Formats: sequence, C-alpha cells, structure tokens
Amino acid sequence: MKGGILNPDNGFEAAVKNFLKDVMEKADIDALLLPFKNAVGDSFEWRLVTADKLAEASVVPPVIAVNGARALSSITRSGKSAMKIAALMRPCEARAAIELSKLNQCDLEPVVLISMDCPGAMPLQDYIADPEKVEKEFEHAAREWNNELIRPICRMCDIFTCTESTWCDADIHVALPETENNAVAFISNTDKGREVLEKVGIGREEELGDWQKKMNARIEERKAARKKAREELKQHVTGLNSLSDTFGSCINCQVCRSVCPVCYCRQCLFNSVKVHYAPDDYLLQAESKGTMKFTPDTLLFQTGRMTHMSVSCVGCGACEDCCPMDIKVAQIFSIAADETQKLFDYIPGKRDAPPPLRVYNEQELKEYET
Amino acid sequence: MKGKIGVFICECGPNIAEKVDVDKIVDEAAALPGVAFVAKHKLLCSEDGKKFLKEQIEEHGLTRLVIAACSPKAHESTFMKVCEEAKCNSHLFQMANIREHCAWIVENKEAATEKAIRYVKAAWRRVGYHEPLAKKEIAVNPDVLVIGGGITGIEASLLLAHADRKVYLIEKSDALGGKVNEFEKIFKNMENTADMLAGKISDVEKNSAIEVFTNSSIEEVVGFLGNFTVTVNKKGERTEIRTGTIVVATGYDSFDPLKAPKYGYGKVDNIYTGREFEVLNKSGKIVGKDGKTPQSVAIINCVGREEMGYCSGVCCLSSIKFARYIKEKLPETEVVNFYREMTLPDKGYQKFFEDTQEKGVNFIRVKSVTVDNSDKGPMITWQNDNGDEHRNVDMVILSAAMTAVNDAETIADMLKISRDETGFFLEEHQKLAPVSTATEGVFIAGCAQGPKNIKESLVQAGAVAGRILSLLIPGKKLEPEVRTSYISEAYCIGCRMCLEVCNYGAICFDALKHVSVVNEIICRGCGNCVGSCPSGAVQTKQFKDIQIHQEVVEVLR
Amino acid sequence: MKKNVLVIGAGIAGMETSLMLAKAGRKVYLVEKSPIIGGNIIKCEDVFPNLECATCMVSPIQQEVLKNENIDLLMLSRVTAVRGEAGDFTVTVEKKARYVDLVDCIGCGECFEPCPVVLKNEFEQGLMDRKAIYLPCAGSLPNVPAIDTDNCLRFKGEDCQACKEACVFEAINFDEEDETREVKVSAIVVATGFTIFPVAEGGKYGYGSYADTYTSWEFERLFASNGPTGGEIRKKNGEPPKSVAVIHCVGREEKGYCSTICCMSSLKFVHYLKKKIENISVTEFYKDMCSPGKRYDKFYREIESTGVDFKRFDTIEVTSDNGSAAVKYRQNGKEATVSADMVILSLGLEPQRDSKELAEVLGVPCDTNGFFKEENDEYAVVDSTKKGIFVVGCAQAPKDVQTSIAQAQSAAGKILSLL
Amino acid sequence: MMPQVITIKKSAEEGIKEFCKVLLQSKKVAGVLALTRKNRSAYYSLVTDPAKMDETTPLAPVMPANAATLLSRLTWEEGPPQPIAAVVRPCEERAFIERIKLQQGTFKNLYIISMTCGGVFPLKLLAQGEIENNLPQYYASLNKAETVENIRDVCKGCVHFIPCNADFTIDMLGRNNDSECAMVVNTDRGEELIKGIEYSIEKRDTPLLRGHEDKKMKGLIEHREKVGEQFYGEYHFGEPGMAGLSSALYKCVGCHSCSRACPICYCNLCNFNSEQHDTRFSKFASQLRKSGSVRVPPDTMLFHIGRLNHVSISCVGCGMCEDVCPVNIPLGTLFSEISKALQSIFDYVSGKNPDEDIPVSTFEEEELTQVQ
Repeated sequence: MKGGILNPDNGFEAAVKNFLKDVMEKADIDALLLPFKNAVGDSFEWRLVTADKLAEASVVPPVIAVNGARALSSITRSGKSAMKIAALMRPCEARAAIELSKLNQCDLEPVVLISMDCPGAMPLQDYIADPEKVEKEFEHAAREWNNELIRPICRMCDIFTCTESTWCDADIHVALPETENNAVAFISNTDKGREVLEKVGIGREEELGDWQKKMNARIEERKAARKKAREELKQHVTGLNSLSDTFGSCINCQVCRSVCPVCYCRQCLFNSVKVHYAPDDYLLQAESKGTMKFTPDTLLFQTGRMTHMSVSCVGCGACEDCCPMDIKVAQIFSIAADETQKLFDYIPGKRDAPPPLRVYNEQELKEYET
Repeated sequence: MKGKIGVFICECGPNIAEKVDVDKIVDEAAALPGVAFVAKHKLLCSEDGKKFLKEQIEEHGLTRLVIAACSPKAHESTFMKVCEEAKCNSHLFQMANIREHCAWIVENKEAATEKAIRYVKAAWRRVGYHEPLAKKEIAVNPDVLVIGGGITGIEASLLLAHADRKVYLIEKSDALGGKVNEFEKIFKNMENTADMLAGKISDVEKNSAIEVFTNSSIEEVVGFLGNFTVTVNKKGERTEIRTGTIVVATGYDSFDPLKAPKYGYGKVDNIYTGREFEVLNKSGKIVGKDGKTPQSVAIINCVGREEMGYCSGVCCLSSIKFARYIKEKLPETEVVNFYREMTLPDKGYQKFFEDTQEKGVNFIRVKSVTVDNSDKGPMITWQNDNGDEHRNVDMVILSAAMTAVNDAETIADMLKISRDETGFFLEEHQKLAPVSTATEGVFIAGCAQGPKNIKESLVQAGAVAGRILSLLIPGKKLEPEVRTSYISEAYCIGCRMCLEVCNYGAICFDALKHVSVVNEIICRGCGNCVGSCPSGAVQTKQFKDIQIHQEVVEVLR
Repeated sequence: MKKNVLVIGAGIAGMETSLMLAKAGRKVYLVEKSPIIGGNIIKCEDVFPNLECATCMVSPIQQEVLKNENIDLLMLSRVTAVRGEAGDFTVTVEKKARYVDLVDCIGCGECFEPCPVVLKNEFEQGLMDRKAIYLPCAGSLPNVPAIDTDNCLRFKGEDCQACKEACVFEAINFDEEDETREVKVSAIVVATGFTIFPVAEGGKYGYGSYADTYTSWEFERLFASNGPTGGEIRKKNGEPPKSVAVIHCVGREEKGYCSTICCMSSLKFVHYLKKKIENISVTEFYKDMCSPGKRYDKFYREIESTGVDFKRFDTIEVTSDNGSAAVKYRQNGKEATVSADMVILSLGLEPQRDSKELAEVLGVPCDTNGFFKEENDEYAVVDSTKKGIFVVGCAQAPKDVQTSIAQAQSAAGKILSLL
Repeated sequence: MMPQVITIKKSAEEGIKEFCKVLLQSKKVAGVLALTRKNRSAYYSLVTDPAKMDETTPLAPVMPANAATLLSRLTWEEGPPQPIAAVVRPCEERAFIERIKLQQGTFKNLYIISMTCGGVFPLKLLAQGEIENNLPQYYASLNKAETVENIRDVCKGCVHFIPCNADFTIDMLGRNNDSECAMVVNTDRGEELIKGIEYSIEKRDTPLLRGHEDKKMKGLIEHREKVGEQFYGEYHFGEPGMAGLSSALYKCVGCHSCSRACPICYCNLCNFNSEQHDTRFSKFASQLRKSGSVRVPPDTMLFHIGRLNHVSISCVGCGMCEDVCPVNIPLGTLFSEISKALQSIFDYVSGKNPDEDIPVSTFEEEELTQVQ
C-alpha cells in the first residue's frame, strides 16, 4: 500500500484539517462537508462549510448522529450546482454514499469523497444520555482501538480502513497515525483522488508498510469477531418463528428505515396504504388462529426491508442506534446482508459495480432453477 | 363488495363435472357477499353457453363476473368478448382455472372440490377489487422512415412506396446502393451487380412517394409506434420528419485486419481486404501495388472470426467469388484458399464450391494461418495436422468478418433498441421475430440485424415491409394495451430503477419533477418496473398489489 | 375482386404468412394436409440456439391461427387444381372429412381408448402406436382428433361406432362428407416445408442393422416430453445409453448440398443427452461445422464447453459390433474407430415427397434438388417463376426457423405491396 | 338517568378479560382489540376466539403504539362488518375521536372499553424488561389515586385521565380492584350491547365513577397541571420563541419517527418527506455563500414547527413521539403543553366531544380578536 505522508506538528486532527484547507485552496473546492458538535453541545451534526469554519469541525466524532451519506444525498440529490464539495466521513458512510449514487440519490461528480480509518463509533443513545462520559470512552477506544467500548456493529466491521485486502472506494482515504513519527497518510483510490493529492503536493507514493501490517492484524481480528457474531446471531434469524421472536418487540415505528442511508424511498411501501386492508380481512385473518398481532405488518416490514436493501447494506448501524426497543437490527441485517451480497457476489459501495437488480446475468442464480 | 357479482361454473362436459362437485361450488359461491347470481353450465364456451352467459348478465344486471372453467389461455378472450356484448366491462371479470389446476390433476374428488372452491373464492374476492378499464385508440401516421440506403433499405422503400406509403430514405453517404456498389458480381451466379442495382436505384428515383436524404444522418428520435418525430441532419440543415415506423437498415462494417496483426495487414505488401480487392477487381485490372500481375494469390478466410466470436456465414462464398474473379481475369494465376470450416449453407453453394475447385482453385483447410514479409513477397505460414507449412505468394486477400457499424451504439440509444453481444441490433425474438425489435415500431433489416448475404438481406427487407404493412393500416387506429403500469408522482423518488428494467423504453425520467413517468401507449404491462420499485410507487392495472393480495389471501385461507 | 390469398402448408412459415395477411385484413385460405397445424417444428422439444421450448414457442401462433376470423383453415386438404393468373387465381381444394366436429369436441380424448384399431403413429416415427381415431401427439392443435378412414373399421364396412358411443359431446359424425372447394385468390404462397433424407436401412450408417441407430426425428421424439417415452432417452432394451455418436451430414453426398441446420440441431442433441443422462459421453462426427450467423458459433462454443468429443471425417461407416456400434471414420487418410451404444444420424433436409405434383398443379418448376424454383436464387428467392405465386420456408431451400419466418413475412410484404 | 354498573368478582384486568370473553362468546362482538405484553414485547391483539383472551393483558401500563391509529385501520372505511370492542386508554380514545373528525375512522360497529388511567411506562422500560418489577408500585399508587413513579413524563402531567366517551369504563383510580372490579356503562349503545348478558348488573343513582368534580380527582388534576408546567419549565423551553425551541431541537436527526408514531399525524405522505421539501443543490450553494455554514440535512427544525402547526390543535399528549425519539427530545411535554395553550385559545379540548368540530374547520366572527 502506498500513499502521501504528512508529518503533523500538533496531532493528526490538525494535520487532516490543514490537508482539507490545502485541498480547498489548491484543488479549487468550494465547500467542506464535515461533522460538527451542535450549538448546545449535546450531539453532532453535519455542516456544509467554508474553510474559515474548519477549526470547529470534529474530524472523527464519537457518534454517527446522521449517516454522512444521507447528508451528502440531501445536498446533491436534486438539481445541479457548480459548487465543488469535499466530504470527510467514515468508510461505511462513504460506501453508503457510493451506493446511493448508483441509485441516483446522490451525485458524486462534484464531490471529493474522503474516508478515514475508523476506530468505530459509540452508541448514539449512550452519548445523548451522558456526552462527557462517552467522549472519554471514545478517546480511549480510538487511541487503543479498544473494541469493548464501541458499538457491537462496529466490533464486527471489517471494512473500517483501506488496504489491499479491504478496499474502500472513497476518492481519498486518510490513514490514521500508526507510524512511530505519527505521520498521517493519504491514499488515493481514484484518478480524482490522485489529482487532488498531486495538487496539494502529497502525490508522492511512499510505502505504508507498518501501518498496513497493523491494520491487517486488526482486520483479521474483526473478521474473526464477525464470524463469531454470525454464529451467535444465526439462531435469531433462521426460520420465520425465530425471526418473529427476534422482531417480536418491534413496534413498527420504522425509525430503522428512516435513518438507514440506503433506504432511500420517499414513502416506504410498508408504511403506505398498500399494506392496509379492509376490516373484514383483518377479522378473517384473526379467525384463522383465534387471535393475531395487530397490525400484522411488523414482521413483513422487517423481512421486506431486508429483501429491499440488504444487497446495499453497509452495516453502518444507524438503525440499531435509533431503535427504541433495543433490537439488534444492524447486527442481524448486516449478517443477512452478507448472504445476499454473496449470492450476487456484490460489494456495496464498490464503484462501477451495478446493483444486482439492474443487471441480467444469464448464469446467475442457477441453483434456484428447477 | 362493490356491484352485483355473477359466478358461473363450467362443467366442461365430464372434464370438470366428474372430478369436482360442481353443485358444492354453486352453494358455496351463492353464500358469498355481493354475489347476485350463481349458475353452472355444461359447456360455457359453446355457442349455447355464451348465449346463456350473455342473457344472465343482462337479466340480473351483473356488473362483475367470475367464471370457473378452463385455463384463461383457452377461453379468457372468449368470455371477455361476451362481457363486452353484454355491456359489462370486460376487465371486471376474473377467471378461475378449475380444470387444468383442479379437475385434471387432483385425484381425490373432495380435495379437487376444496381446491376449486378456494379458486372460485379467490377470483370472487379479486374481482371485487378490479377496476373498469376503457379501450384506448390512437391515430397513427402510416409513413415510414428508412435509415440506410443500401440494397436492403432500397428494397424495403420500394415495396412500401408501392403500397402507397410515404417513405423517407436516409443515407449517410452521397449515393444510394451501399456496399453492393463495390461489387462487380454477386455469388453464386456471378451475375453483374450493376444491372440489378442500377434498376432498383432508378426505381427509387422515379418513385415520387420516396423522399431520399443523402449525406444525412438522424439526430434525435422522440415518440412511439405510429407517432415518431425524427430529426434528420443533412449537412447541418435540420428537418423534422413525422413518421409511424422506423426501419434500421444501416448494414455492416468489415472487421479491421489491423486488429489481428498475425495476418500482416499494413506491414506486408500486396495484401488487400476483401472490400479493397472488390474495388481493385472492379477497376478491371488485378495488379499488385507494384503494378505487376500476381502469379499466385492467397485468399484467407475467417479473418476476425475468433476476435468477433461468430461466423459471418458469407466470407467463404465471397472468397470463392474472389477466386472466380481471378480465374476469369487471370486464368494462369494460381489461387490458394486457406479456410477453417467451409461454410456453404443453402442448397446452391456446394455446387458453386465444387465448380470453383474444378477451375483449379486450391482449397486448403488449416487450423491457423499467418502472413509475414519475406524477400520473395508475402509469406503464408499455416498449421494443420501435419504441422507448419510455408509458401510465398504475390498477393494476399483477407476475407474479413462482417461487424456491426461503428455508430451502432448511437443509433441504438436514439431508438431505444438493444444490441446483442456481437454488437448487431437485437431482434424482438431470435426465432419468431427477426426484423422487429423490443421497441414497437422500430424494425431492423439486412446486415444491421446480423451478417448475411444479399438474398437474405432482401428477404428481410421484404419482411420489414410486410410487418409494417400489416401493422399500420392507414385510417385504422391502434389499440394499445390497457393493462399498463403507472407511477405515483408523490411516492416516486426518482431512482430510475424502473427505467433500467423496462424492455420497451416505455418509461422516461421527468428531471424537473425528479420522477419517472410511464408512457402508457408504449407500455405492455409486463410488470418489470413494479418488481423493481422498492417503494411500490409503480403499479400495473389489473395486477395491483391489492388485487393480487386479495386473491392470495383467499386461496391460502 | 377481393384480394384473398391461398397459403399451402400450416407450418411455422405458412402460419406466419397467414397471420400477417389476416391482420392486414386479407382473407386467407390456409390449406394443410394433416389434421393439425404447426408443421415440423412441433416435433422438437427445444429449438437451437436459445434452447427455448419449441411447443411453448409455437402454440401462441397456432392459437392465433385457430382464433383469427380472417383465416379459413382447411385441414386434411390438398390443392388439386389452379387456374388463372396473378391477381385472379381460381384454386380447387379437396378437403377430406374429419368426422369430428371442431366446435363440439373439447379434446378430452375419451374416444381413443375404445377404438379397436392399433396402428403405428407416423408423427412419433413409429416409436409408439395410435388408434384409427387419433391425434398425432399430446398438445396437438387443434386439440380435436380425426378419423383415419384408411384404417377405421367402419370405413372398411364393419359396423363399429365405439368412438361415437364414447363421446359425450356428440362431436363425432360419420355422415360428414368430403368436400371440394373452389376459392378465388389473388396470390398463392407455397409453404409446404421439408422432410428428412430417407436413410437406407442396412446401409453404411448402420440404420436398421444396429438396433440403436436413430434418425434425427426419431431422436427428437425420444427426447420430447410428449413423446413415446415421455422424454426419457432409452435404448431399445430400456437402458439409458452410456456413449452416443452423432453423425452429421448424413445424405449430403447423395443430395449434393449442405442442409444448413443439421450441424446446429446435432449440437442441440448434445444438450438433450447431457440434460437427461449424467456423465454420458458424446462424440460428434462432422465434416465442416456449419455455424453461419451471429449466434451459432457461440452455441457451438457453449456445447463444446459441456465436454464433447468432436471428430472430423471424410468418410464414415457404422457397423454392429457385439452389442454396441463401431463407428469407423477416415480423415486425411487416417482411419480410426469409436464405439458407441447409441448412434444418431443427423439427416439432411429434402423437399416434401409430393412437391413435384404440387409444382405441376401450380404450374411452377422445381430445381434440380426438387425444391421449388425461385425467380432468381440470389435476389428474388420468395418469388416463384410465376407471378403471384410465392415460395417460403424450407419449400424453397433448407433453412432455420428465423430465416423461414423472415421469408414468410417477406412474401406477405410482397403480396400486401404488389397484389 | 341511572348508569348501570357491572361488577365482576375478579381483579380489574381479569374482569375486563372476562367481560370481553362474554361479549365474544355471546357473539355480541366478533373481535376484541386488546393489549398483549410478553416480557419485553408489547403489542395490540385482535382476538376472535374467547379462549385467546387469556393471552392478553388489556391493562398493561405500556403503549407500544397509540391505538387510535390501529382503530382507524380496523374501522376503515365504513367500519367493520361485525361489531368489535377495543380496550384503550383515554388518550387513545381521544386521539381516535380526533381522527374520526378527520374522516380517519368511525364508531360504527366499534365499542370502546376504557379505564380511569394511571399512565404508562416509557418504552425504554419495556425494552429493558423492567415492567414486571414496576407493577406492584404502579397499582399501589393507583389505589391511592396518586401519580405513579417512572411513568411517561406526559402522563405525570396528564389531566385527561378520565375517559369521556367510552362505552364502558373500569374505575381504577383511588379504588382497590384486586378482588372485585366495577365497570360503568356510560352510553345507551353500551347498554344495548349488554342486554341479555347475565351478570350482577346493579343500577345506582349516584355515579360510582368519580368525575372531574370529585375531590380526589380534583386534587390529582391540580397537582398534575403544576407538574406539567414544571416539566415544561425544566426543559429550558424557558426562553420564549425560536431560541428556546431550537435549543431543545438541535440534536434532532430528522428521522421523523415522532410523526409516524403520532396518532394525529394521519397523512399518507408527510409534506416534509415530499418532493416540495427536497432542497435543491443550488440552494445549498447560495445558503453557503450567505452564511458560510449550512446545517445538513436542513429543515429539521422547520419540520417540528410545521408539525406543531399541523397537530397541536388535536394533540392529546399521549407521548408516543417522545418515546420513539432516538435522541430523547422531550417532544411529548413540548407538544402537549403548547397544545394545551393553543386549544385553550379556542377553548377546545381535543378528543373530548365527538360532536364538536376542530376549530380550524370552523369560522367564528369573534375568535382570535386579541391577535388582530
């Protein structure tokens, strides 16, 4: 793995900010999309800012209050503008953004997408409950790469960086300091990224040997963790019965889909009149067993959502962060997603790989033919 | 339940009656809410049965209809016609297949009856959610626009014009005739091309119904079957042409031998492509670049076959023709033909081949062949079972594969038609519909559809004329499919997944509203878009979620 | 006068021409000699190269022909006389009685069982039996049987009405009579199709002498799901074959032309065999692989990739060699022998046996090969030498379905345009 | 008139189940909508088989969803074909009445069984499996007609705990229901329904059910009014106007869960999810030029203000919005207090009187003079 290296004088956060400053000046970028602490300091928010606001930005916030892909989508989804944006986000957010661009919900043409090594994120609701405490914990987690403190979904995430084994298709990837001299490395994944790095004068390619070694080690850990998690979670999702138990406490508030970056529908099918039936239908349905959960669509919603978005699921955990009933939504979906994605050997967030639904492949799904 | 529902059960003679308790179905159906009338009949599809059906509908003022009988494939249209006659909207009708699905496959009579009852109930529930659909009629423009003034385009234009159709013939070069112009003769009869072609071209010029645009190309195509508007660009001057159908007869290009360096094209002297040789031959003197008459000529077949992945089916015969050219003009010259598979389809060509052998042309089967420079002129190296062999010749002719024209993609995009993996335009059905495309009203003919010889091209030209003459009849209106899809503007978020999966180019994107829109005249109601829309913003009339759901609920209850 | 058209032959080409003309508002008399429509294609289970189910592909067309009100379908009929000229022909059609009413009969087949006469089923290449009242195969269209008067006892003077008694729809009427129709038409389309080369029994291809040697049509039926074995490929002894030899170009020397489609259908046979029988070994003996057009080479590669042994031959001979067949072939002077326990002969196509007579009736010539002669065999192939009479499909020359359809449409085009 | 009272020799919850069973057995109703709680999960059940009533827990003090939304679907469009009974809380009943006014449901073939309400626990408690442990103190405080600990904040401030339009009401507050419970028949159609049902039905001239004028109840109401305001204060909505409001709404993630959980938000497609509210790329650019900093996604604040406009006249303060908010914005308190203020302007109480139109749909010469 090669990349351009900056030696930060005062910490990597400053280094990244300087880099972004350079990018704006030298690569004619008009705006930055970055996370900021909000006005009253009780959570984080995305802001589209000019260079002068850069100082207050928090490069790696402890929580993902809103998935960066949704932020980027809401800016670029409709209409055009000459404005050029550089956006810094976590790999899962960057991947979601690329996924959305394939679904015409996000225009990456005017965007330089920058991802960074992600130590994981903290549970949103914990942070809301006690910001100071959680911020301390996060600092520790980020420094030590301590998997115990971060969200369960992050513990099993193996695409948190960008090495040969785990690609991440953002234009530029920022490698957190791992080298003894605390250097921050900038890796380009696309021509656009390469140009930008050249313009800011760190186009030169230097070996990132030991950084990569460290990362690879962690990737292996995470892969193992994921495997373990899969084994544990499998039982909760195999067969309709276990599924309906797992989602039994679901109150059908559908916050999972409204915060999901890849659930892009304006109106969810399962929140529309299409799942409303005549009263006598419900009575007839109830009669078959003598009683029925009313309304009956909660499981339908969960499984339906799974079929709709699991090929594109990047496992960002937004759904789980927001679930009022503490259901392990993200973990379950991410595991299910592995299967569907394998089925079409599709990797969400990989550029120039069209969504399976769009392409007809004569040889696919043979095993399902009779 | 809306309206008065009538339920009719056909006994289909003994076919249903013997295997299903029809009276039980009658009783069950009678008890269903909204059912105003139930009856069984010995054979509903018979004249007597249809009469009975019509009378009952009228007598009881039935507004919705369930018929339990055979497969809809067999008689749905029959009964829909009866509905119309009885002034009951033919889409407020649902058929339950209790013959193929019950009587003929379920052994146990009780089980068959149970299943049949579920089917009838399902149809009853579904029909309650049906909506009346009105026939649509659209006026059509019978004119035709033909792209490509080659032999195929000319033939099609002549036939159509003769049937009093206005024809716009668009040719990008400055003259009609296409590639055939280059040929001196046509295989296998070795007749002169000029006579045949000149005749057709003058027919075109004489025919006032054909408007020829030379040096022209199409720039934009909007609309659909019966109502296309095509922008034609003639040397920068633009004309808008309204037409009902479009014929793509853009012909072919020849495989560029530079893409297959082993044949030495470009580096070796006196090496010609087939088309170059045609021109050379037509000039009357077959001489090398040095002006010398060749003592020996090598003709190499299948140039580009591996690269393109298909056999053009014509080159073998052109090669034989080249050999004949040479033998006619230079009887003393030695001709060697290197081929892989001698492809002589059709009844007449083997004889053509054998006659040419008799004229002393030497045909050598090879596994592979290469051409290099040598001090004694071009050197051929070929490989067969006995290993490599070499020889020198004075001249080499490369019989190159036919390929799709280089602007095929542009044309395809403009006309919303597809191309197959070979790059040629894709036909609607590779067996049954060779000259039509998935886009109604856009036709393909000749080598635009795939490599072929002149006679097959002419046949396709005739085919296109036939398809158009029987499809669009002046004064006759078109009745587009009424069971079409439609998109809810409010719910659509513009992901354009539906555009991707629509085979008919029936959906377009409204950039202003940021939503997809179905053109219900082009739509055939296949439902691909419905399946692709995650938010259910797309629905197909008569196959709405609610209708299907209600049916399923009842079957599974 | 009304611009009616007469189409002879209700195969794929004849049906296509008829439908197009009918849709254009022409009245069409469609003359078919057999009791059903569909032609040769319905003998096949799948078609190359897309391996689509043939009957599923064709049945919508058959249905349409049966439903279309502009088409007057005359089955069990033949053309016996033609007078007049382009634009004004008078055609005499002799129509044999079917003795089963097309409207009343619903095709339940109750009448077959009681019929006492047992005959070889020609459609099934004699691989199974039929009765004197019969349908050639399951799924025939129209799904209405006919009585074979040459063999029906009643028509041999015996007082049998077993079938009539079995029919609850009273669809059988022995009093129906043959009729002779005179129709006025402005054009005639000949779409009589082809038959296969009659391979000699006991000849060099081992047909007849080695029990498990099959013609292409026999093998098509052997694989057909509505055929004699219900689609199970079995040798005469009921065993599935382990090794199969498919021999191309059978009849090519004799006929002196290449039949265009046999190479591809031979490749299709590989697909049949591999689909039904696990790890079966197939050897294809061919001369020149004829795969013209944009799709066939791909099909060739696909079949090749399933593992087939391709052997090129100049001469070939099949002999019986204790219980299996010995295929001896020679190429470039080299000779070798392959043994197989089933041999399939991919037979060339030739004109219908009766096309000579028909040609005479129509007053048009046949070419040296016996196919109908074209006005010009390089650029006017669907026109016969006589104005107003057109020839389409394999009646003109051997060809695949796509080209037949194109010719059918072309003839319709010329008629709609010129006549 | 003399209200009928059905007394059942069972605890309140068992009593309601018993009563519903009888209604089902005697085919008086075809189905019963009642709450079911199983450890960490709670949902409404539509019961048609009397025996299955045992699985339900009609009085479980949780609210997985406001039943008003469900009742809309159950009575869509002309009401169910056969009668149905539903056991719901006063705020759910009130919400349903508001929905009826908005053409989102009907009382036709629907019978409401309600109770004097002690409030419900937050969903978090349910998710953590903490309901069981809290039940004893819940009923204890109920018997003393006191506010229960740990219930939703909105409930602590709720003064509409006595149902006004239920056909049957179980008297819970300030009364021991452990071994015997009493159900008051409030309506004529209620009396119609129970005709021919053998039960110890006593008629009494003094209403058993304590109304708002009852001393105990008065006390509770006054207490709760204070609590409500106090909460409102605590949440520093103190600062009037946008400043105060936004301070509470900054952390909104724009998930719109509150609107989906709200029984009054009845739109198919919320205006704020619609194409009209897609901000175009160019707008972001111009905004940035103006201020140098744009919050993304935009309009999260506007959404809540818009929702306040749309729902506060009908808001019943059930607190669903607050419970589902992933970032704990005290929407319940905010909305209920603001609604209280707004409704008092039109002296309208949402869901109290079915025959009274929603103010926005009526015009009175003399209203809002103060704003003129």
